[in-house]
Amino acid sequence: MAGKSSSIAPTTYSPSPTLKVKKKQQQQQQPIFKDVDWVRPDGRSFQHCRPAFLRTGAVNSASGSAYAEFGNTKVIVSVFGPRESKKAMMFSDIGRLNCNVSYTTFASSIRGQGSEHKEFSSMLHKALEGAVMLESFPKTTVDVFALVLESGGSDLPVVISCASLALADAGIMMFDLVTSVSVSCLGTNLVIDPITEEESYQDGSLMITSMPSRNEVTQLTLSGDWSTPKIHEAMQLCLDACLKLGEIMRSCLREATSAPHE
Amino acid sequence: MEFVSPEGLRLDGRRPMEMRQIRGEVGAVSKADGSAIFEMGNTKVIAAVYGPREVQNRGQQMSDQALVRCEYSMANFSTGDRMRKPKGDRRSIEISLVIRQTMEACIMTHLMPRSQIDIFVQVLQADGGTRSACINAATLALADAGIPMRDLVTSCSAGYLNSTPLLDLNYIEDSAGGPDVTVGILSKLDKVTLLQMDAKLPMDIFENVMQLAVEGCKAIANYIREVLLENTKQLEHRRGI
Amino acid sequence: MGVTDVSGDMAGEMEVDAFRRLFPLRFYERHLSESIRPDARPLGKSRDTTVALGAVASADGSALAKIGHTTMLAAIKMEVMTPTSDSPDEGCIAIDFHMPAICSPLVRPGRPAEEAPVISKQLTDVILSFDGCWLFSSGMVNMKELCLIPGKAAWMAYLDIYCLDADGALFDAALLSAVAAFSHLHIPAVSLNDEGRVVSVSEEQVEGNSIKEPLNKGKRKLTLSSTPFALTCILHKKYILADPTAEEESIMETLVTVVLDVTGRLVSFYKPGGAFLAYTSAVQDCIALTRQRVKELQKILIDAIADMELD
Amino acid sequence: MVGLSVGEKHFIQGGIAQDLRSDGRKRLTYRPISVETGVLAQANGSARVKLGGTDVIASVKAELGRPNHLYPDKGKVSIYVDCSPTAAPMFEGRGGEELSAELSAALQRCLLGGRSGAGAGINLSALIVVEGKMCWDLYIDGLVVSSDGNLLDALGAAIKAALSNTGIPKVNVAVGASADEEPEVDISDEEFLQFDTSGVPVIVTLTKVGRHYIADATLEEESQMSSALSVSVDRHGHICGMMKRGGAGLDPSVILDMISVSKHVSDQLIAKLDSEISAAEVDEAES
Repeated sequence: MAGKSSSIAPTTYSPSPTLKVKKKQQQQQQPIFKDVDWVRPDGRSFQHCRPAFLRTGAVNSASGSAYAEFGNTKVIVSVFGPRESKKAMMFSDIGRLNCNVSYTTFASSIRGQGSEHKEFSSMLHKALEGAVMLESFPKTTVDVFALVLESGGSDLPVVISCASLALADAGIMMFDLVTSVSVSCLGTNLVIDPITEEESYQDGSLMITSMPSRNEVTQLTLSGDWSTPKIHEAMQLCLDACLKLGEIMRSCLREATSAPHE
Repeated sequence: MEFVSPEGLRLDGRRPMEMRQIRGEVGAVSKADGSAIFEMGNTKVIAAVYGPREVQNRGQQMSDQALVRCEYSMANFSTGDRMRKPKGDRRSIEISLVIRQTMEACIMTHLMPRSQIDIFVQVLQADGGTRSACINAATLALADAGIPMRDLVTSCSAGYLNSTPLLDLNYIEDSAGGPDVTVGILSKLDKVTLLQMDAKLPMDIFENVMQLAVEGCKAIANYIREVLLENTKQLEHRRGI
Repeated sequence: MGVTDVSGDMAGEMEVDAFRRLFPLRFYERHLSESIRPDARPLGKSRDTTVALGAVASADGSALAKIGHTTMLAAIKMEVMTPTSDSPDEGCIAIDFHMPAICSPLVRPGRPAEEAPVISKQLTDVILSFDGCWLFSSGMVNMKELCLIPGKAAWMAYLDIYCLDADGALFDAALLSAVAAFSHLHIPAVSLNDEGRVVSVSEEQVEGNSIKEPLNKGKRKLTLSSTPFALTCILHKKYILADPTAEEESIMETLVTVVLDVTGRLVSFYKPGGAFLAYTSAVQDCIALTRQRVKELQKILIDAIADMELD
Repeated sequence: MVGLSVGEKHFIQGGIAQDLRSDGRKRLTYRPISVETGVLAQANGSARVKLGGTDVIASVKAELGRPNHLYPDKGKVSIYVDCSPTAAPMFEGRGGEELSAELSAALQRCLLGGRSGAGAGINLSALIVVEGKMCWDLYIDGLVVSSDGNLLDALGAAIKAALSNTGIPKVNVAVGASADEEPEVDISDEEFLQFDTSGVPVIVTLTKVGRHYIADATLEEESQMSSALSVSVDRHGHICGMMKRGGAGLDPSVILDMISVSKHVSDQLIAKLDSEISAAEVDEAES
């Protein structure tokens, strides 16, 4: 029975709708996305982020942790440390930040697709590096591990925001909370906080990671074809959203501290 | 398959005893202590040498001689079919070892105790004889780095197909499955440091094939010496001597 | 808290927390002698347990199970495969247990935790058990129900269980989440397209009859026979501690895991090394504790299913 | 990686502040670029670009594949970069993987445009052979042979040169095949299609050292950076991709200023690169 249970996996496929159906859908959908007044699949307006649910202390065994749910995107981040570095590192008078992002096998609609995001770990590191006061934990490492439980679009921004919340929960000193928001460009429209479906049709995307109260951008990526005024507009949109998200995160932390400890 | 036509020409138009065009160039990587490009026909490799320098891993330090390390890697685009394979597969490890042992034999390691010499070879294009090309490139790079050597090591391969000994096999000839002898020699000392063969071959024919490969090595050694001399002349010229 | 034993005068002046860290075993033994555990539980009591079904929207069946702090997320994805030639009318279940780096300070990315493959194997054994000795406990799921077209197509159920927070009794929580995910499983409706591939059909398409009759009408739920539940106990001296936390597991060594199905039959008994088992009566006691626990868990699961159906 | 003394650091920073860098350049001047095309016989297109001490090779290989069902009228392009240990001993073994992944992701973002293919430097529709059935998959591989800073710009330039060097065999599709069957094709050995590479953007990285930013930083200068912004700009001044590197935060207004500066720099870089590429192609044709 061993062969049947797990050891040799036979080739399987997901019974997704036929190509023909897909094609039909696509022909229907793409023009809609380009229209001026199409409605987003989840009924939001273009400048509306998904409702965010944030909670700290999701994982008891970690020094700090946070759970974030933006629509269908669900993420847990645990922070461990400051603790001894895993690798034998040279002496350093500043601490090290070690980041890792992984996906569950069921995160996306097709099983096991989450492994495509190898660069997310280094992008998470870059986004947080500027905010964390590394000199406050010399010679040691703070590990930030993120697990995307479900991927529903804008995964990396959610991971980054959630990670900074987890760092705050762990009591790691930071200059400011790091918040991140992305914008998709679909035709002439700018759509904030896109879901997976919108991301797969996007013409361009902009992700900004900022420290809202310092008005500083720690990470920024942009792809697709953009004119300068459009970049202006998208950046402003993102920065405003970052500011608001920062407020939500702050109130989440405030609630966590005011709530009576178990 | 016919590898030698009745007119005595090989698939790429060479005579059986003819080597492919070789080209060597010193100083391909500006940041390295020594570097070289070596081409044998379509086979093209880059070698870079770092060192002698402080030993990175203290545990490997040797008090009486230098530590020689070598890593062989193939570029994704180096073969006809594009492939992405993880680094450190068995073949790479084996070739790294062969190159390391061959170069170790000629470097005067006892002159540089407690230090480390890194040799990195990168295959840009593979068309048979990468092993030999890597050794030749490494020799040039070591010489460029000014690392004391007993002699120049050069390498060349020879095979035996259609009852004809063939010098310097290309990829098609190499993959035909016939005997393939790779030889590395110290040309001035006339010593063989590397000899690899992986097929059956009668003793008398083997001697012929090996002799052919040794001749090839000697020709390459002459060429490498010329390249180095030319390089030295240019350096002299630049210094205005 | 008075400390009276030989650990010396030093211990007498120590803070409770420091004592707990320095002399964990004695800290526990002091508690145990009072028949109470540091988290205020009686010895035989399990931690609060909750089950939430349908936690993962993108999966065909999913569940989140919590026992105390230990949290497990299980999700099942159904894919189509060609059945093997020796069992053409059976589907297949692949079970994988993951311990991502977020769950515990002991796990680092890239280096899988030691326990993970062990628990994977145990889960596979229990859920798909075809053990010779237990002729009647032939698995929770009837593999024949996973067949679509004999010899041509069958379901491959990928069950992935992620440990989100590891605080002891991992196997119990993992099994609970797996069982819950199976009871939440809703097999997608599929039909055969012109190219002979199995494709999913949506409800509207079935209504509108635009596509052929679905292959698996009326076979969208699995019948679960004899669902298994587990309880892990620690045997320490004469004490039996049910449902240990991670701290307890690390301090006291002898662990016993008992798996019973709802009818009270023993499905599996697992004792990985540790100290010798002093009394057979201890085993009996463990089984008795498990029997109680199975009733609790069964109720929790039934409530969770009822809750979901209300929604 | 780069061990610099305090004095050397001050020298570099001071030079940048006074608009005279250690190698004599001004802040926004590039090092001399040399381009060599057709360096790999086995690839469909290849180029080697040297930017001062930085030396990279790019190769383009084309294979027939199936288009993505979301975009049946477009071919696929993927970019991978490898850092050879010859460039630096730290890339030995798996040491170069992190940087390779970062560079690959940055290049994909900068050159391939959005998910829908809008803003891509390469006209993806030109890669289609039979709509929905067959297309060319372009595999672009970059190799860092020697590293002296500013790898991203050099790789971008090498890919641009390699693409203009690329010839894709003409494919004749057998007519009469029904819609469901795999189309039968005949790949020509003689006729090759050239790409229009005028739309391929160049990447300009501005590195911020102190209060100023510099173009084309060397390894030493990069070790002193607080942050850097890589912008890919095409011939028409459109931004096709952008990413920030380095830890320190930047004020949004500074970012906008850096974007406009990089646009200005890109004009010169595109002109310089175009003339180098055409010179290299003439060289190749002659040899």
